[in-house]
Amino acid sequence: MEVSAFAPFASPVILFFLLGLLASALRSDLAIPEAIAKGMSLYLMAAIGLKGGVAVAKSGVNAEVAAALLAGLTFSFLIPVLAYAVLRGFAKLDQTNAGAVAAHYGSVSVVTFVTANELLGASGLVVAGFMVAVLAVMETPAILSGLMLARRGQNGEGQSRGELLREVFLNASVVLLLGSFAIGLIAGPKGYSEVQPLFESGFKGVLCLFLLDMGLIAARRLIDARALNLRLVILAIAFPLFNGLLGVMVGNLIGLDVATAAALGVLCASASYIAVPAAMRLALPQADPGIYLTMSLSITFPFNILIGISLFGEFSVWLSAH
Amino acid sequence: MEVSAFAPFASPVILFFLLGLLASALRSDLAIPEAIAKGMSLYLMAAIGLKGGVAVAKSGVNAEVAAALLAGLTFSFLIPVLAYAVLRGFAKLDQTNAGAVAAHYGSVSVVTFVTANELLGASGLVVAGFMVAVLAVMETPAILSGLMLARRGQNGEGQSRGELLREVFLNASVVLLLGSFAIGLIAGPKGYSEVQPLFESGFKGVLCLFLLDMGLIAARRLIDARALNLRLVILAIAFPLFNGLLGVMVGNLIGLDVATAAALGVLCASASYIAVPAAMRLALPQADPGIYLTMSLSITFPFNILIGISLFGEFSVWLSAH
Amino acid sequence: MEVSAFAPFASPVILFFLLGLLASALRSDLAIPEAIAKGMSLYLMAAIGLKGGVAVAKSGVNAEVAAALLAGLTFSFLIPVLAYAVLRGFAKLDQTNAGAVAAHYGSVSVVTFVTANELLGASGLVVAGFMVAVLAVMETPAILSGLMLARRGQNGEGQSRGELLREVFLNASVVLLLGSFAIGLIAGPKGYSEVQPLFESGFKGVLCLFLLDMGLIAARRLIDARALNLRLVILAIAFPLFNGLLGVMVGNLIGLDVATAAALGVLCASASYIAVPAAMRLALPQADPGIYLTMSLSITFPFNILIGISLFGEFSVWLSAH
Amino acid sequence: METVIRKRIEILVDTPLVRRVTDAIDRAEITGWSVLPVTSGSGRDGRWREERVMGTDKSLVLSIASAEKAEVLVDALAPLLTSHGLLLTMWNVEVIRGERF
Amino acid sequence: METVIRKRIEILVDTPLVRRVTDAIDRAEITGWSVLPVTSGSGRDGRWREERVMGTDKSLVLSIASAEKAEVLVDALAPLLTSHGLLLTMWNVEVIRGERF
Amino acid sequence: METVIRKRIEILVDTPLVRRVTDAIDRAEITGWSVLPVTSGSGRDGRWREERVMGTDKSLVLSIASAEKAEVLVDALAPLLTSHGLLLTMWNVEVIRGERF
Ligand SMILES: Nc1ncnc2c1ncn2[C@@H]1O[C@H](COP(=O)(O)O)[C@@H](O)[C@H]1O
Ligand SMILES: Nc1ncnc2c1ncn2[C@@H]1O[C@H](COP(=O)(O)O)[C@@H](O)[C@H]1O
Ligand SMILES: Nc1ncnc2c1ncn2[C@@H]1O[C@H](COP(=O)(O)O)[C@@H](O)[C@H]1O
Ligand code: NA
Ligand code: NA
Ligand code: NA
Repeated sequence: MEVSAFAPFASPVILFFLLGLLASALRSDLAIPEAIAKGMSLYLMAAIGLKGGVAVAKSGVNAEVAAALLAGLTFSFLIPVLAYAVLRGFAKLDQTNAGAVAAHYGSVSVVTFVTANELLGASGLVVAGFMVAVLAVMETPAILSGLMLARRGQNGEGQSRGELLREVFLNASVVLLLGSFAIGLIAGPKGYSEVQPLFESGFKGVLCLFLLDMGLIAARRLIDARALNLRLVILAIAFPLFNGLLGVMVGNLIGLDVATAAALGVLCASASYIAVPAAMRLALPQADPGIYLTMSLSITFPFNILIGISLFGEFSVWLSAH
Repeated sequence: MEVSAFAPFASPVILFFLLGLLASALRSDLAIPEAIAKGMSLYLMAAIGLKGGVAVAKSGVNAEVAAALLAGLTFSFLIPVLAYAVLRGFAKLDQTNAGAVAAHYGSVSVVTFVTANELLGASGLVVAGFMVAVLAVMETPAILSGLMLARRGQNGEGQSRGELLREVFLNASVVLLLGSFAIGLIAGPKGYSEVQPLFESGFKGVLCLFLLDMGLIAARRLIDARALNLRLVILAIAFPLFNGLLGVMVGNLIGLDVATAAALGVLCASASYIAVPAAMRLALPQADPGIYLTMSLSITFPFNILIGISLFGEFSVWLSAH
Repeated sequence: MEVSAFAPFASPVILFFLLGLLASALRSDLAIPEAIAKGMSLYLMAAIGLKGGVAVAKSGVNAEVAAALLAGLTFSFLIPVLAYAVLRGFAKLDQTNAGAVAAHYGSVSVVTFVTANELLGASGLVVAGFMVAVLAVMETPAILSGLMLARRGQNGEGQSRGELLREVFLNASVVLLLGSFAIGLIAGPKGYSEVQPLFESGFKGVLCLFLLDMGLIAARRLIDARALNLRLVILAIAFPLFNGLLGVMVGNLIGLDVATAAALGVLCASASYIAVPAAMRLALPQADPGIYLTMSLSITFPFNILIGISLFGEFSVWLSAH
Repeated sequence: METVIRKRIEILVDTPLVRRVTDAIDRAEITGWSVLPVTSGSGRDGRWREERVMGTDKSLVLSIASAEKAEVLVDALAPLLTSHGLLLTMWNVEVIRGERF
Repeated sequence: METVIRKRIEILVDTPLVRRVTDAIDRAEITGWSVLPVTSGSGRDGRWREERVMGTDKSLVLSIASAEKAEVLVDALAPLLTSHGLLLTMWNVEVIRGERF
Repeated sequence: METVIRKRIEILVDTPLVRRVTDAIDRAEITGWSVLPVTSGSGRDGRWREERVMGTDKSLVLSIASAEKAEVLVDALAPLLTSHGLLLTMWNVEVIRGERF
């Protein structure tokens, strides 16, 4: 396939995201009710989980799957360590905030992954279904890494550690992703066909409206931001760039196909803005959401949607051709 | 058809319900915004109403319909009387609580009916469209029965009786069910075809997400339950079993086809958890929702979804073959 | 085509609206969660915008488009002036309330337009895509007209004028309509096809449910109304009648096809009940929503849905034949 | 700016019962009321959460009134308070534009 | 634990106007505010309910401030209060961590 | 009707933390609590709005208790109040059916 096939800016998905950014920048009062936005995010997770499960029901499990899962786990644990060092050294963040930000970059963004699936798919690059499982396993290890870094040498609130672990491993998105993945696996293509009209036909349209909302929120947060400085902005672009390219390379090395390696890159590049912020509010309340949410949601997320995904796609194409 | 055709546990509809039960049992924070859940329940009622109306517009009305309506009405009035006696005698409930619980078992659960329609349909058993009307007429008589039993020998709040009747007969689900049934009747297959994409294609997927939520709520309520004892748990299973089998037999006797007799059984077996609890909060505030809601929602509802529907289906098949 | 082809009362869209009116009149507690209603209205706007943009991407822009836009703008500016005079002279409204009501009648109702599109389309009259742009440009000029009339000779709150203009021109529905129109234009038929299942197949069903809600709200408001008198009721029917017939004639004169001229009539006839009331709460808080909302929402809106649209359609057919 | 002292009354009530409470407020000739949503709660009857689907959720009715009218209201609501287990709290607040109440 | 006395100010306001009220709070140099949804209500202008679709619903803005800043706020809001018919109530509360306000 | 004086305690808290606050209320043996949604707000950490999607929204936990139990609760919540930046306000209210609390 040709590199020129990536034309994200003609896709309604991207255009709605831009509309959201623009509307917020102009301070329009356009807003999607939060219950609807929450509902759409649950729908997207159930749909992507189901689809992945059905794909694996068809393809079966093999060594490639294991390798991808292991790579994902490792990245989720280690990216925070790297990010932490840079955040401390280059951006001079204190230990708590550096740990919190690091956790976000090790974890993943479901919507970035979903958008990548669509954009890559539109260019003929079909991501393997098992990547949904990789997505799910990458969500939480980074939280643990980030917390350990943030609390090194400190006395944690002992009694709540168990509770925290439960909250982290049973958080809504992990349960819904893995749950619908399992349902897809069990129900298989035949069972899936019954619910396909809702979960597949409507998918791209819902993604448009959800990205409209994300655009609105991301730009609003950037406008209200007070806590960012130039170095943090640079890192919020450098992190996804570096992690993404690294992810594609590793994906290529462990034998993933072009699309799937690109998707691994996208997962590494993406930063969480759902599960991790909520966990940080609980476990690291002193950390400033004005830093971690603004970086992950208002800079890294748009960067990935508008530039990163295409870039990692092209890089993966290029890599597999060389 | 063969009995082995009932395979509810491979259906995404059932699997999502199980996922909800499991997530709640593990105390995950997965939750569907209540506005979305409410919206889905309205959608399901409008869709089932429309579909029933269109079916009757095609098939016309005959003596079978009248017999089914009459049977439904009778069951709704009489089941509470039977249930009341058992609740007083076996479970030693006081008059108020026994009346409140009895009202729930005489009335019906829309979602149980809808799920039965899907599960039976997937086994080739197509339920007659007019059963939606039976569903609607069975909702309210039980409320009146239950209240009369609960208040026997007491002085009711006279002035609010008229108001209560209005609230009961014009409650949201009756109005929406009968209203969309009428719309389906008037618009007919041609008018229906315009709105079919929303109300038919999306139906099963929405049912999945709604049952996910019902699973979450049912299990959570069971975990928090304090007021139940073993005898009440036994009755919450014995009632649907007995009423369901009775309903199938009567359906068979009055000449309903296999699927429709099974559906009548499901209606008899199902217990309300929407219209009736709200009416009880108004009319019998002393009754304990920890008893009536937990029985109907957390025990009877899962029993019917997971076991009852298939059982009544198989019984109806067996009965029609003998 | 024949006049008898207009049969709105067999369309589910209209029947659901009637159901809503009826349920409210009977004081049923049927209600759609406001987050869902808001979500549906955003969906309808995005869908109609996209569709219009794609249609223009196919048809291109020509003199007809410019003429229609100019006609729309002129109507939106001038209808309030006319309406104001009648409201002052005939209905004896004070300056403030007359200005507020006048603004509503100059502006437009998105849902009336959408319903007209469906009803006319069902009779084979396909409205040109660019009318979405006309719809969007007609929303706001009337607000400015109305405010000028209401404030003539008074000292406005100087500092908030700029803010008001921004709020008016960047209000949610204008931004969403024009934004998705632009997205439709850019993405074109190919990009649109990806999201068509959500935005086109589901459209009519969502419109049904939305009109159900509008019926509920319109009738409830009428029941609770205290501020209306007979003259205002007469005007709430005379305005759409006069403006609608005028709009059809002008549409015919400037060379619009039958369906598109009818749609222009519908736009002129319709009265805003979303953007304008919110603007009035801000800019003319002394004006009474019991007057302007009740007139536009509870009388003019049902009139247009149940009678006006068909009437303007037939008039346009008749006009083009003579 | 001048303020006057009024009673602020807040009543926690099952959503299906809101109408009866607001009717009582209207009958007490209080100028108005507002209703706020409640998401979840816990009491002697156990917990509840997101039960709007079942119609068993609760709302908070809030009303500002003069001390006399507040008393009239409380007396009017008394039977409902005990039979339906409503929770009523009341305290003094300073109000701007107090002549309305 | 030690508590201090602060003013709790609650303002019922049309949702499109919330921004103007919170801007006034910010200008009065009060540390913060929170907004709660309101579902329905009734006043001299009649009833309203679930009108978020029309943008004519209301919200409750709540802010904790010292007595002095509260007075500044009330004076700043005075014109809006009368022109737009806002409802402002205010009372004393005990606050933990009161040094923030 | 007779009323008694009780404490009304309102705690503004991140939604993911609500559980810890209500657990503390239960442990203080207070009879109950209710949770109200909050739409948006602003504080030292900047603004937030409609962030339920991100799970970073806030809720208002409200509880009625006797003065003694209120004190127990405040002491129990003290560490959480400072570490997690909760906002707690408390005032006296008249309560009907006060024997429950
Ligand atoms: N006495 C009151 N107590 C509580 N809320 C009120 C009161 N009066 C008015 N409201 C609220 O304020 C809104 C506007 O009131 P009004 O300006 O009188 O129409 C009403 O719709 C209610 O939501
Ligand atoms: N003075 C205040 N009055 C009311 N709410 C406040 C106040 N200060 C802070 N808040 C709320 O508490 C949240 C957190 O505040 P902070 O910890 O200062 O960032 C804010 O986002 C507001 O929702
Ligand atoms: N002490 C309390 N403080 C605040 N809310 C309460 C309290 N007690 C009960 N509630 C609320 O009132 C509802 C019914 O309480 P109960 O009648 O005790 O079951 C509970 O579910 C709570 O929402
Ligand atoms: Na990552
Ligand atoms: Na039953
Ligand atoms: Na108009």
